[in-house]
Amino acid sequence: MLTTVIHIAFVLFSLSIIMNFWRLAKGPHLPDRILALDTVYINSLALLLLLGIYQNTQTYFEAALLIAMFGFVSTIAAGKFLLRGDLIE
Amino acid sequence: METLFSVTVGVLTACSVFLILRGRSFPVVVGITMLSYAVNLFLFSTGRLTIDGAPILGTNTEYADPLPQALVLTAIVIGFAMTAYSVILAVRTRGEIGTDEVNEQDSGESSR
Amino acid sequence: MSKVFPAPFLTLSLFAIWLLLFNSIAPGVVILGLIITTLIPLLLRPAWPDFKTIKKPHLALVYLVILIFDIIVANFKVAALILGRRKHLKPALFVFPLDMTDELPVTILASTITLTPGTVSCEITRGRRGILIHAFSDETPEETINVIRQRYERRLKEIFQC
Amino acid sequence: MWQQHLAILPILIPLFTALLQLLPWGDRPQPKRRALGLASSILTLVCAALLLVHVNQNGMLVYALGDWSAPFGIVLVLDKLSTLMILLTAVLALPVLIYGCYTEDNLGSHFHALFQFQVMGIIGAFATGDLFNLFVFFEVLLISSYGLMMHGGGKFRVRSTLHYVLLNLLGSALFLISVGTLYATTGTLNMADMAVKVAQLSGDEAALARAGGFMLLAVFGIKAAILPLHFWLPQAYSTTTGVVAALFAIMTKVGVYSIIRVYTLIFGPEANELVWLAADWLWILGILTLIFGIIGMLGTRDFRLLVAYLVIVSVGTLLATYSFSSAAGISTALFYLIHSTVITGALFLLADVMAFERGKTASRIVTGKRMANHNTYAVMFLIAAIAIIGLPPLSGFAGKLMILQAAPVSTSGFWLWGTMLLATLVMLIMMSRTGSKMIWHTLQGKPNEQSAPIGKRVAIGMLLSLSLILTIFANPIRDYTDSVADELLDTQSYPTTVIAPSSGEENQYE
Amino acid sequence: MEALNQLPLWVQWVIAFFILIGAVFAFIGSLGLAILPDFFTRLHAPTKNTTMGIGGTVIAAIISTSAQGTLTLNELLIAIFLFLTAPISAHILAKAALHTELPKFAPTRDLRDKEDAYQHETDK
Amino acid sequence: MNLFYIVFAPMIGALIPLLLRRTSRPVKTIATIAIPISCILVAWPLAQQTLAGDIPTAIQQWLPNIDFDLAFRLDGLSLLFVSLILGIGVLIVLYAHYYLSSKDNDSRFYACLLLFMSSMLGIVTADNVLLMWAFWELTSISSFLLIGYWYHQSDARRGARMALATTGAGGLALLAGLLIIGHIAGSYQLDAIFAAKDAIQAHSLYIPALILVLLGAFTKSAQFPFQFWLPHAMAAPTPVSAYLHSATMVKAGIFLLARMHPALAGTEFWFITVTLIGLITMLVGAYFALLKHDLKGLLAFSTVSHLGLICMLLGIGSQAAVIAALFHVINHACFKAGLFMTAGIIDHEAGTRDMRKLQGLLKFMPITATLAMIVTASMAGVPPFNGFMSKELFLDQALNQHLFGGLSWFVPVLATVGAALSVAYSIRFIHDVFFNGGYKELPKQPHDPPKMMALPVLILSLMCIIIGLLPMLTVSGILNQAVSSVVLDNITVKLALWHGFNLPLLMSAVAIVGGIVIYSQRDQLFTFNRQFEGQDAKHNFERIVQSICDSANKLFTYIDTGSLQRYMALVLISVIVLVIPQLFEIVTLEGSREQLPVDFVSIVGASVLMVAGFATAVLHRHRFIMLMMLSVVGLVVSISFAHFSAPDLAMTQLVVEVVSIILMVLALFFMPQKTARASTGHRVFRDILIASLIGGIVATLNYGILTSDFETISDFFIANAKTGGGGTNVVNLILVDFRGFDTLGEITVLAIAAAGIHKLLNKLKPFMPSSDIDGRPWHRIKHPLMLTNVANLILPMAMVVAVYIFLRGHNLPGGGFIAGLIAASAMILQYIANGVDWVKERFNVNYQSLMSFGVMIAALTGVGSWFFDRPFLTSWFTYLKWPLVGKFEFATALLFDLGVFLTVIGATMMILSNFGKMTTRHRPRQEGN
Ligand code: NA
Ligand code: NA
Repeated sequence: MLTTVIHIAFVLFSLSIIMNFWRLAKGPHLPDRILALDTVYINSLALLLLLGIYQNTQTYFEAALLIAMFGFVSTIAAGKFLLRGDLIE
Repeated sequence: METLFSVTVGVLTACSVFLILRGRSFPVVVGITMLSYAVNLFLFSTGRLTIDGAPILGTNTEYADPLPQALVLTAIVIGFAMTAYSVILAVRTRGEIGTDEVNEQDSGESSR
Repeated sequence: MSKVFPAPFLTLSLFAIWLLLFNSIAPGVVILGLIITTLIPLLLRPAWPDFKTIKKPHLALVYLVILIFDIIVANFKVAALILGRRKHLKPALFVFPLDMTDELPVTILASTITLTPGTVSCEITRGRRGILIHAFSDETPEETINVIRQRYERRLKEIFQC
Repeated sequence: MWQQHLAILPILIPLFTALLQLLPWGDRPQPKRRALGLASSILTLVCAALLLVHVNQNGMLVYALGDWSAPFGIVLVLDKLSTLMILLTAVLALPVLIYGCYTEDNLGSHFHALFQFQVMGIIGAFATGDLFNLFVFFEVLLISSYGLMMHGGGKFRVRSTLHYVLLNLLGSALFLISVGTLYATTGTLNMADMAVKVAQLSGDEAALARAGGFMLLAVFGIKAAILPLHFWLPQAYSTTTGVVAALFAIMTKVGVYSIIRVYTLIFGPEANELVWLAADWLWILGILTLIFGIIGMLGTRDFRLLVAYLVIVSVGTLLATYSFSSAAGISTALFYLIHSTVITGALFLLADVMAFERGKTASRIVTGKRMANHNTYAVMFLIAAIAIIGLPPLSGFAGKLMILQAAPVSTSGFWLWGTMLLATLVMLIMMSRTGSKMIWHTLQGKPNEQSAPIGKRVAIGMLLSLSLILTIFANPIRDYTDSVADELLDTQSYPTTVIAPSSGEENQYE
Repeated sequence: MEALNQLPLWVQWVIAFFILIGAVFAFIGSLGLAILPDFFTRLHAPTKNTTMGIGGTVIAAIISTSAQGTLTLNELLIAIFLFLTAPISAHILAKAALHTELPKFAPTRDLRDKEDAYQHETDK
Repeated sequence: MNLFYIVFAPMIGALIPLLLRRTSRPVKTIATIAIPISCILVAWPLAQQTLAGDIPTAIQQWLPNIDFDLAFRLDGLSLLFVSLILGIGVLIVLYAHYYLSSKDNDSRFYACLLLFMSSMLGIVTADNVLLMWAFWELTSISSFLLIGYWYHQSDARRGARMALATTGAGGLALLAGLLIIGHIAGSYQLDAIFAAKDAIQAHSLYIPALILVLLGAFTKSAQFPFQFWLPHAMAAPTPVSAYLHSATMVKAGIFLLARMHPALAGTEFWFITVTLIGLITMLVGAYFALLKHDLKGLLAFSTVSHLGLICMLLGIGSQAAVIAALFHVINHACFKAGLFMTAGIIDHEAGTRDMRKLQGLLKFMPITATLAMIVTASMAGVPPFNGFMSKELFLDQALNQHLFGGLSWFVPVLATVGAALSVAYSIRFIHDVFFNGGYKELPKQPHDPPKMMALPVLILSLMCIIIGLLPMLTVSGILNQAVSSVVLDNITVKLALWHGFNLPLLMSAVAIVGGIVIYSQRDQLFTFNRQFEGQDAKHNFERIVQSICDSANKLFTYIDTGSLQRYMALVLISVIVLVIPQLFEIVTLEGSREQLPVDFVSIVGASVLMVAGFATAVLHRHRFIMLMMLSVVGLVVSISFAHFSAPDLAMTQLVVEVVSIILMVLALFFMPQKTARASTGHRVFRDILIASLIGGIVATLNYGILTSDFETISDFFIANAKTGGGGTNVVNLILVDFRGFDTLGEITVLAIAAAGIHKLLNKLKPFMPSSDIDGRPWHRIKHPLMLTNVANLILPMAMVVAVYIFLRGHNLPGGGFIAGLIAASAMILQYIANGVDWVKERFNVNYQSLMSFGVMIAALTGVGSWFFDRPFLTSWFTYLKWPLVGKFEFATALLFDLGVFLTVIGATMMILSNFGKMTTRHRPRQEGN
């Protein structure tokens, strides 16, 4: 049962990523795309967590944590680019 | 899975190569970066694909080949250094020349 | 004491994070953690601004519980809006006039607004006099402002005593 | 016992020097950096010489880094070829650095550090016995060369650096694909071990490995500047500063060395289905490169560019000679390699210092003002020209005769003869034209007042005198390159030495 | 997977519940991002729902490991981090959207004063 | 050893005038002239041996590997030439002493002359053909320097270059020929080559070898059609011309023919080629000599003509012909040196060499005129001078050859014509200069030269007479030995002025009469020739070289357009050409390894990856969007690593990808954000083709690899990680222990990159847009409040995480590199949120030093193992048990990793802070808003 649920979750997250990606590709504006990219990061993170549950391992925890951290940094960088052009000033 | 993997690596390589053949420095740098991703996947896969076998002793019974992983790690870091350098070199070139065209100006190709 | 622990709350939370990371309370981890979490604030002291510190920690806990509850509610609300019919969508852009000016409370309030039902804080307007909010639901701005004022801003002012 | 560690000193000395040079060093750091760099270069030279002597007396030195012996760990394999190349690098680096210490290093930041890093990378590439580690050292030498090439800045330099960098980045990617393919078919990275494994390959696996091997050829081809992968070279060498170009004289040789190493050891005589994998291609490409270099020389109107094409000609000569796959071919190629490295280095410096003293006309092959030290340069130019053209009595002539004799009396041999002699003629014409226009034909009036520091002339003199030494000791050196070639072709005993170090050395660590 | 299947059934149910909560909310969030009409409305969806999706999954992960004997809370860090940062990302993007004057969904009521619309926070 | 002295004394002695350059000319001249005289003294006893039939030799090994030894011999032939070179050399130095003006750099002149002398001596005494060739090339170089002595004159420069190119080319041909001969004979020693005569002549490579050798000889002695360079060598000072044309340079070619005679001559090919070329040269030379108005030009072409004569004799090759040839070598040397000196005197004293301007000089220069008439008569072959005798012998040989069968008669006829022309130009030389009417205004008032300047000419004229009258006393001894060493037989030469009335005498008479006739009709000849004027070999040569260079240049501007696109394409095409044939040889690509099942997530991942990759490529003109697509690619690659059991890789990839993208976004600010559509359809099609082929190659390789099994050394790492390295994360252990050296290199690369970037950003004034891509001014807020606050909160958190990741790397995924980048990104966030100034105020860290210390720590950890008598980078670990803390592990690898950690922070921060600094000070002013 749990296996089935996890598989369903895998599919749901995958579909989410596809939808995010669609938004990323379509835009129509840069903030849309950045938002979509940020969401791709978060959904990927969820996929990794799920994989950890599925394989019953802690191996992916750090990777997931890093996605959270670096997804944030990259979103901020992109946002700052839209606002100011220069990231570091 | 192996088929899917190799096709993906191939497509990624092809896309990168297309970018590398562009005439402006920025896309070329991006192409090289993407090529390094593809190459890392390739190099990684020379240890063959293993699922649920992270080479951390005591967590599994079968382990993925750790050597290519270590090689890819080195390659990633070196690639990072190279990307950083080339990106900034592109900026510098633009700063000095005023354009980001990679071809020499007043050559026949620049118009193409 | 303040020289060794320039920011006790910070040290404490860092230590908690340390333990969470290692997922262990083995003596080695604890000792090393104490050392590290003492050292890091000392090292980063210049970068640590003079935040208004929490004056009423117990109220902060209450605030946290409310927040988590609201987040869950917000999720269902937004889910309903996404799945519901488009004509229910009546977004609005309006300013929530702020009653406090300290950085940290304002930041927390703005974050709370974003995490809670139907609102996203878009701008902190000039001089921190207000927060520009984009609201999603069909409630009137006045209602929303009222809720925010009563439910969050009041509590934050108490917590930070400002 | 301590001689063991001698193996790694030529890598570590420049490394530590470079790291120290990155430190701030107070208000006037440059004198300190210079002293440090020169001291280190001398030390490297001494170590390289001692290493060569040691290896010559006691045979190949295998240094297992981290005490993990081959094929599992990375080993440095100091055989005669490696030590020879290392010594050559050290010998070239010292005068070039001396040259650089005379104000050249003030043109931009980090000159000294990058210089030492570059030396480290080159020496490391010569020393390592591991294919992936070779990649790493390639990157070390490349990234430092990127930095060095930019030294002094300017429009043209920046663009040619951009080209050079991007091309080499592509090359690095291809290198990784090749290494991956070879690892995937042989399961190892140590070159000696790979040689053993490659010999056991057959059928489709062998074909995969061949594909990897050929891709590697393209990679090394870029470094060595073989046609059609040479395009970066003239542009790069002619736009960068003289000192960097002179140091780069050994850079193409790293490519040539790698080709010799990999295609003799791994894909050489013992490689079974992959025997002498690259020989045919190297033959054709070598000759074409030579011809291309000839045309390039004819077409150029700049002294620096002329020297750059001289480098290309030397690369073509080297590879075509190597492709005969004979002991004599390899030996003579090595002799020629030493000679051409030293002389092209000297020529780049000469072109630089002449350009400086000529002022506006710089290194263009046109009539210009008399230089402040006109006569000195005239003599230097004459000596360098005689040496590089291959006229008696300097080293080039010995090298050329050796190669011509080593070429088999067959169609391919005649092709080499023909192209080499044609190249010599063209060099003769172009060098005499250059000398005639730049040195003989000067404008009336006072000579230019800008005078290069004497240290620069001393540095060039040092390099040119090396040609004299090469001439006088041509025979012992040839004897040595003969023994290098013999050792290189003895691809059966190489792996046994590398993979199972002799018991004596092993005991030392037990 | 075997280890999880050996857990008591109710634990499995709890885990499954949280996984599903997470996955469904994440899905809805992404759906919202895909179908909502303008940037500002789209911003609400992932900001709230996807974050919640992670929350569910994190709880599931914590239960699944903890139920096997050792209390494992480290995944909590991920959730904390996301709750801390998500509003900031949203804020920055909203700022950008306002700044670039992205078109708004027609029924949006713009109740800003003129002053509010053009006068943002001052620099420190 | 004395032979070495003879050859090398002038070479080393060349330094003497240079060292004496501050002294007066007489000192220099004496010092210089002492050298050839000392050589003569040294040679004297050796000459006695040679004349007695011995061959003195000397040998010193130099390059035994290529059979190149310093081997010298002094056989008859050598002696003959050595005498000429040294003897005339002495006279030339003496002459030059007076000839050179005070402005000329006499030191350089003497040095070059001595060098040249040495090279010539080397050629003629070399006992090894390679050695001979070496000296041959040296004569080219030294004659180049001599001809170009007055390098401020364009003629001198061009003449020198042409001579060098022509003789140099011939020299190279000669080398090839000699190498072939040496290859056939198995040795480069003369005796061995002579001994192998039959083998050589029977070999299939004989004809090519012969042609190559002849090319060498003919270019050097200016034989047709290579005669063009010699007249232009006249730009040299006259002493040089005298030397080059009489005893040396051009005689080197003749010497070569004689030297190789024993091995190469005697075949029909030799005969026909050499004789014909000689004959043609003789006629052509004589004809042009007659036409020249320049004294030296006349003499130059007469040299060509006489060399043709000698060449022809050597072609005939009979014993008598060889005698005649060598005899004429001596005679020609005597009279030609004298003639050039005379011409030089006239030029020197009268200020011109143009025969149209000169006339009636007899009155002013009686001594010169007398001497000139003697040497000219010798040249014209008038009895009783020596020239007459050798010409007689020549005509006799021309009569007695029968090698052209029925057409053999044309040889003596043409020989007589040549002789007649020779008489004609000789008459012109005398008549036009010294007679031909009264004196005309000249640049200088002519008078006889100083006595000592005329002395050399006097000596030479006396030689012409003495040899003519007493040949058996003077030259027969040397000729005996010389001819013997050419025909390899002991012979005795019989020379006499009077041969009785015979056909050759008649021919001589005909020639003299014919000569007078031709001279009297010379105006018609000049008129006839005028139509060919304007053809200057020097200009032609120059033009040919120039046009070759120009076409090469054009070719290069066409091929090498400085187009990176083309370079890149070439690299890729090379890969395609090299690799694809190998792939075609694969029979079955799919190996025996069982494939893993495909799952939905993987398909989605792969699809997203491919589409994102594709989008990155397609959207390359929208740069920011391209970067976002690249982010997706990087993220999915990272997830794939995680999926295929490589958590370390997943983290590293992710972290690196984000930092790279941030760098690119930073860069984008200074770059055009959009690219105009630029590529033509044709170009795009080509690129797509290349891209697909490369992609195909990589995919094929990858598929072949993935589906086959292999044996790898990796099991060793898994087996030894715990016991040998003390950790459980095998990947990390490989990085810090098994292959720690790679990692050391890798962080070195990072440090170098940072230093290089610092260099790149130095003094850079980048382009900075004051508005975004749509022309909107930038937002006014630099540092949004919410962001700064949260960034400040995150920094310590991230540091804790970094320490955690660092510490556990040894046993679980993590390590110094990732930890370093986490710390660095937290700092980047500070930069983004708070700005450069803010950070700099609070963290005054010298990132460069930090980075340097990082690498040092790593490397020093490696050095540390030396103290335990282990190789570099040997790791060590132990388990410690401390109270309270309990048992824990300490490994030196951790120290190494600390180095990595610090390097990464230092390098990354150095890059970013330097980048950031660029705009901080001079941001363009904001408009509007
Ligand atoms: Na949110
Ligand atoms: Na900046």
